[in-house]
Amino acid sequence: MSAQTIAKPQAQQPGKGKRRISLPVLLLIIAGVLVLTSVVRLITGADGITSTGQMSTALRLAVPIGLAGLGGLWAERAGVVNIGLEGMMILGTWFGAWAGYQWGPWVGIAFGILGGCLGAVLHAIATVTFNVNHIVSGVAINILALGTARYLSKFTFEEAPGGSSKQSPPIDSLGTFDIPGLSGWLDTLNQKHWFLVSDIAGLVGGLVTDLSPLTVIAVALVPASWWILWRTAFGLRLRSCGENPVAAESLGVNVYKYKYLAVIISGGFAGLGGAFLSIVASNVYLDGQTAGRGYIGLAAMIFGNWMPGGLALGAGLFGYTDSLNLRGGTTNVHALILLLAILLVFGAAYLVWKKRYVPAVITALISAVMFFWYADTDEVPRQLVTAAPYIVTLLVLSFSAQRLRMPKADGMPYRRGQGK
Amino acid sequence: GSSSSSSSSSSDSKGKGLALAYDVGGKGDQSFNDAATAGMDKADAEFGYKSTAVEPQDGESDADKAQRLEQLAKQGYNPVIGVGYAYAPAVKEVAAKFPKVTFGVVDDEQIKADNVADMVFTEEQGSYLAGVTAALTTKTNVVGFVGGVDIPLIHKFEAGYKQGVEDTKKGVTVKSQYLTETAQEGGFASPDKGENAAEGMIDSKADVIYAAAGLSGQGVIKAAAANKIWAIGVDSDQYKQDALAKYKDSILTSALKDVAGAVYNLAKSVKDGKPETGVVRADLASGGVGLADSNPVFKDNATLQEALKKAEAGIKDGSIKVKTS
Amino acid sequence: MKKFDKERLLLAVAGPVIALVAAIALTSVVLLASGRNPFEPYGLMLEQASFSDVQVLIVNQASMYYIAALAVALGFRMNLFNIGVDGQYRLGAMMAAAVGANVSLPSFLQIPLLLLVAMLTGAFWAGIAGILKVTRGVSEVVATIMLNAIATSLIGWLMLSDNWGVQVGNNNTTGVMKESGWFPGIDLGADVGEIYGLVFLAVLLGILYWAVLNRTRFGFDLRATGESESAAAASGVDAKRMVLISMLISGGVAGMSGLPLLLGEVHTYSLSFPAGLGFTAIGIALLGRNNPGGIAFAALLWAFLDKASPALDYATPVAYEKEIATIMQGLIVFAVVISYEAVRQWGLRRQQRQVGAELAAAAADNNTTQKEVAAR
Amino acid sequence: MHALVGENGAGKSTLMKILYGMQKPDEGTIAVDGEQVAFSSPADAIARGIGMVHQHFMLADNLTVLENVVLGSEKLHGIGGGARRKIKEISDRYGLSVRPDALVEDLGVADRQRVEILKVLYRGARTLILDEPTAVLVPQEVDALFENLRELKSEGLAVIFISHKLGEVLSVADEITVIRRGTTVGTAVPADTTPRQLAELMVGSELPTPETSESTVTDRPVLQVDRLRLEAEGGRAVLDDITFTIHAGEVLGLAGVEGNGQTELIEALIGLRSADSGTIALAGDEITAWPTRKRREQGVGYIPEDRHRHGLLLEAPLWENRILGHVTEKPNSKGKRGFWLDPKGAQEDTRRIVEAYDVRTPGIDVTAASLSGGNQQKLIVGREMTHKPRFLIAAHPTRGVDVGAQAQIWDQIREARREGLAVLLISADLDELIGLSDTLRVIYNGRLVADADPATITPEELGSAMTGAATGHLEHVEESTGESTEAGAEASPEASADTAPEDEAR
Ligand SMILES: Nc1ncnc2c1ncn2[C@@H]1O[C@H](COP(=O)(O)OP(=O)(O)OP(=O)(O)O)[C@@H](O)[C@H]1O
Ligand SMILES: Nc1ncnc2c1ncn2[C@@H]1O[C@H](COP(=O)(O)OP(=O)(O)OP(=O)(O)O)[C@@H](O)[C@H]1O
Ligand SMILES: [Mg+2]
Ligand SMILES: [Mg+2]
Repeated sequence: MSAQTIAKPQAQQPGKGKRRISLPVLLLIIAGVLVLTSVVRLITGADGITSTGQMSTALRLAVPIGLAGLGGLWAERAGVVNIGLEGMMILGTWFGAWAGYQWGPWVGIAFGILGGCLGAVLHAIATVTFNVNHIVSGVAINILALGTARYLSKFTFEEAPGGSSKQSPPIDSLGTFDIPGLSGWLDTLNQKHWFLVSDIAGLVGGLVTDLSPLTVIAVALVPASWWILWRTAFGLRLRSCGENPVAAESLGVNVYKYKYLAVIISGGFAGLGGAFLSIVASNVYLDGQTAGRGYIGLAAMIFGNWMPGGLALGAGLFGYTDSLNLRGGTTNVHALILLLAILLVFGAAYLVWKKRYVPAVITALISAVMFFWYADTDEVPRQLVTAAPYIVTLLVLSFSAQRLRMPKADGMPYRRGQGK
Repeated sequence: GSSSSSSSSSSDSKGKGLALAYDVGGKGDQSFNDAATAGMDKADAEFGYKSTAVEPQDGESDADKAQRLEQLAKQGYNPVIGVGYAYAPAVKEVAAKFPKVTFGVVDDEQIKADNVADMVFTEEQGSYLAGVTAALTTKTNVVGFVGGVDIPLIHKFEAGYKQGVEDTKKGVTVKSQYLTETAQEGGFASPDKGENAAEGMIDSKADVIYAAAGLSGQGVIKAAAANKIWAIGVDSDQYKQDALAKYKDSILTSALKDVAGAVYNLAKSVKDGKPETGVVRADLASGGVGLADSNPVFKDNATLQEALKKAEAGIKDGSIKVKTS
Repeated sequence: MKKFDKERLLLAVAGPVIALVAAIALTSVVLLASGRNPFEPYGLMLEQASFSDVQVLIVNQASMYYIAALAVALGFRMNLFNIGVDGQYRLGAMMAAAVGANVSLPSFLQIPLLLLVAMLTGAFWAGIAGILKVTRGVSEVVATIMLNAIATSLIGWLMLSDNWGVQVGNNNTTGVMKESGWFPGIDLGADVGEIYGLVFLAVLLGILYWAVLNRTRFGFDLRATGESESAAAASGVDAKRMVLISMLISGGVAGMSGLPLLLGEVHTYSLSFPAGLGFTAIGIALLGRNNPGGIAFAALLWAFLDKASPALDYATPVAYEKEIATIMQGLIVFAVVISYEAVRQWGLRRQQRQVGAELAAAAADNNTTQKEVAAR
Repeated sequence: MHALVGENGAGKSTLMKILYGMQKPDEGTIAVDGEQVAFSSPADAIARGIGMVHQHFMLADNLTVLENVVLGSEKLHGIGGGARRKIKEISDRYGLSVRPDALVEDLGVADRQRVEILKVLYRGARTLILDEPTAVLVPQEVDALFENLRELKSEGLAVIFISHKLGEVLSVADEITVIRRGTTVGTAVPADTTPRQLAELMVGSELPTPETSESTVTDRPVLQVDRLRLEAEGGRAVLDDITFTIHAGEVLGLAGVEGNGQTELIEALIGLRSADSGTIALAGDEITAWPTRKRREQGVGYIPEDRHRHGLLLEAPLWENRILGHVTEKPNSKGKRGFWLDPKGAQEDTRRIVEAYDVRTPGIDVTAASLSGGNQQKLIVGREMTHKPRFLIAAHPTRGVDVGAQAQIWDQIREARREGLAVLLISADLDELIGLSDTLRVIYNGRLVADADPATITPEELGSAMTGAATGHLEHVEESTGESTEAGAEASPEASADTAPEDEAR
């Protein structure tokens, strides 16, 4: 069985122009969306959609997803599909909390990373050494990690003061900080609800308010990953193992070594994400704390086309919708329906310009339905808000999956000396 | 019965004590389920019982629950209490097989049997008082409600709270927020979700937030403390909880639900040979629900206490009917 | 020929046996490391399994595991990863419950109707992932993970009292199903319990699974696609159609996996309907090597670990942590995937060597005739 | 410059991989500069100044040229500006004209080849191994390559060079080693060796010539392809204006250097890719829109070029492999449209095939993977022939098959041809192609550029057309002494103006 099933790109070679949107265009699109959002906010009065608090919460919720996604990125760039991220995260939450409540949060973070690495070593042994199907091995790790964390909790947390079989004792906080002056000023600006200015202030303000040091580290890991993977010899070798391991081998690269390293680093990221959950997001380990974030991280990575920047965007999207959900989502999401409807109008116009009339009509129809829905209701069902991030991911993937490009040898078995 | 064919070979010992069977995720929630454990501990201490408490597996069905209760009953535990409405079908089935054992089920009143005590609470009444408190405390005229999971049981808390606010002060907005759709997603066990939700409310000017969210409520209280607003706790007196000692000055009061007392009372009634049966409703009148007054700020606020007394009296004499949804 | 068959059997058995032995050994190591008796828990659990009321629980649970695992295995056989069995199962059960509560036909129509509703619902939900895969190239792994989450919200919404929800006490349900839709079980006495009637559905589905895969053209195409997509395409298999159909069937089977419980015991879909079955099923399908007999064994083993382990919690005189069973389940799956792969590769090499040896022997025997052939 | 020649599968690549440290020898020694060495990985070989250009490109498509070049030798000049300068320098010095920042997937084969050579030079190799570097190049590119190689040689580098094109080998090599079945069977000096002698040394016996027996060509067209066009992603034509007819009893041989559209043509005929324009008709029925299965049911047989990818389920038993591709047909299945599988029938018939086609196997329950390549091929041929196809696509039907089996497969094809089978034969073995075909066509760059009469044409003449040097109808020109044509002799093509002549029905 080959595990090359994740988002198998159907269009192998999209024309060069299609593949990349140039930077100015991208900036223009972002600016456009921002302006539109601002307009929608003014129309609907749903100030929550760009408030500092919303953005700050979104960031906090995005961090564990982004870390899991980075974990996925490292493994898959070296050709190993890692669906065991969830399990490695679970190990991260447990180990992080276990060390954290005894020796302080920083030690906890180190142990969380270690815990994730432990799960990753298993995954590497199975997939790299034994060539077990990557998804199968990942599923096994998820089961095993769950059992391990529960079993260990019985021995450690149950007797500890303030803990139980499902919960660790509280861990000291890492503390949070604001950027002096800037955060307050941006928040004030955001409170004014001015057109565009307040929205940008909210967006930037959310990124500098109420930060945990671990959040800063996590955010920094995105460019760091990019730099290491794309700008260093180590990264080049690692990526070559995911693109064409036989070629790498023919140039003297020890493919096994790099795959092992990549998977272990991947586990470390997942473990860090887990530690973030148990140390920063809440200050205890809880049974079931990861709640599928490992899988979501994987989705964010695919969403981001196996690139750190795209992945961060995907994680941000999940974080944002999740935060909408927790912060009075029903009215905010209602406002976003209007935004979506307007965006679809633009989409339809673009399609008409491209002379693709049938899709244009369909898009316009959907847009009309959205407008009607917006006008006809005051809020959306709570359940829709909960489902929003998943629906958005599905939609985005179905529009872009064909442009996605996974590493060529991702998920494929490799054995030294067996290349043709 | 054919004892050889059954896992629960009946045991000799009479008066082993009581048995609690939790629902998934129950034990260790520092709130509702742990209150049941506290009741059990009290009974143990007082009657010299060796009670037991059992946890279930993930994804089990009613049959597993029934088997668990049966096993407990056969081992000689009496009463056997299913903690949570999910136990209702199982209790109904097993109670028929063991007429001499008293069964209890918490939060359900569907079972009509001679040896079953349906231990229910009028959470809406306590929540009504919490609403009165919130309405009289808010300065911004925005108050909040955070529910753990979007289920009927929690809707009762919300309904009572809202009504209490509305009846007390016109023009106060109640923001309400549920954390998850299902308990599996961790609505009762995610302090971080509670914290984020509370911060959202605080950003929209809420200055009193009532949390009926199990463990997640800790996050709400934490956020309240961080933003110097009031939180209202739930189930047990959260002002006195060790885990929350850091934030206790922000806990105005807690809407009590005396599960511990209910469990203890049932055990005592069995011990005394007059087992409770039928619906055992713990309400305001019986003291089974109410507000905690350990926070001096709350206790010493005369106007507030006055209003609460009035509301309490109204509920007791039936002039105030509190909605449940 | 006979010899080869025996060896195949040996190879087929070697994988699981090695895995089980390794998993048990590792579990004992874990027990030992945590200061527990490394063997007693097995005895306690086996003792549990000797009681017929526990056996009934095991069989009932296994029937659901079995159906769900078949759904997973069907996808696995053609390299299609239906991670969404869980959502398909929950939606299927909920829809069947809702229909069962609102439609009242005579039993012989009602029950097939409910089966059909559950099947179609599951197929529909899986079909979304299938369509996205064949038309838009979206990985079914990601799509089904997303659909699981969406199913949760959808069920939550459908079960609002404004929609189909009926509140019973503090529980939110779809209302009690009409009795004509209840499927009678086999009552083994008050002390023992009742085996779900739909256990036979599981058996039937297992037989069907075997027959379809091994005895029909469709099954051959499906297996061929799983073994080599390129060879299957060249042999005339329409890969896209195959993906869609398999996804639909897999979803249909998944949709029915909650019915033994629904029709046989609870008769309503409520908040306490068990979730997570689909994920367990993945482990079971792996353990059972995607093969109907193997899955049956795996489902029973898994159910045994599930149902026998709670007793560890209140065993006398020493209680054990029942979580050890989860560790064991994880270790088993892990050991199984590694040992299967190792045994498979070893078996392949071994067979190659044997073929070579036999041919060499044959060549030595009739050297002359072969020379003739070679020289034409 | 040392050349290595041998049959397909003789072990040339394997030997080179051992030299390059990718595989470990069981016995024997390797000495570099007189010093005995043992390589445990290519890194060791590279350190010893050995560089290898592999038969199949060893490039990562999604990386840039620069990244591909520096990979594994990042220490030399870093992975940034320094490396870019070095690459430019080498590129300019040897006229390789390589752009460091292009993505490899955007490059053509010749460019990729140059990247491969650049990779080796970048590492400062003193011994260069080139495994079939010319297989995919057009003549001008081959010339340019040899020019580069001569330059390298003059700078004191040693070159080991593998090729199947004996003319090429004789023209550039200083010494030739011939290997067969994994052992050295001889050495030769180009000056006093003819291609034919070399070939016989390779095969180890008289070359079995697939003589053409009397023509069985009828005037009943079986396969008609009309103006077939196939586009790659982005609109570039990989097949253009392909028009030909194959009659019952006719074998049409298609000659061409690998990568000129043969694979795509096969895929279009079997239905794996749909034509962008043009039509395909089978015995008068237009089948352009038919799915693969229907085509196969209606009598299209297929011997694939890559049997492991397209012809077999390697881990399934032989009898299941016998079903593959014919699952809806008897004896594999029964019922309406073959709904039910008939394992008994299939097993029985597999036994018959194993017997009749001399597939050397101890039974039909062993996996296909455990058979040798030649026996796998025999099974495939047996399977396809059993269903009495009307039209057979035979791509390299005897690749990797021993001499005896080769003759047997040829016989099978001839016999079926007598019974009215139409065959499209694609082969790299020009002798096979000429010997078996009734008509010859040459494919170059996705177009049919030339045709020839197999009765008179020589492999050398055909070869020149395959490189695009000659087009139109190829006439045989008698030159010197019949049998042994001079190495590298160009056929003088009487290029007719019309590039793709209508098929002349015989
Ligand atoms: N260690 C080994 N023992 C036996 N056989 C081997 C070994 N290694 C490789 N082979 C087989 O030997 C054959 C030689 O293949 P190789 O690629 O070296 O041939 P080649 O001469 O390069 O052929 P071509 O001209 O087709 O490239 C292959 O079938 C391969 O599978
Ligand atoms: N390690 C081994 N030891 C003994 N026999 C082996 C081994 N590996 C493969 N064989 C057997 O040796 C035989 C030769 O296989 P191989 O594919 O190398 O043949 P080949 O020489 O290439 O023949 P052909 O010319 O038909 O392709 C096969 O039947 C295979 O099962
Ligand atoms: Mg070769
Ligand atoms: Mg061979």
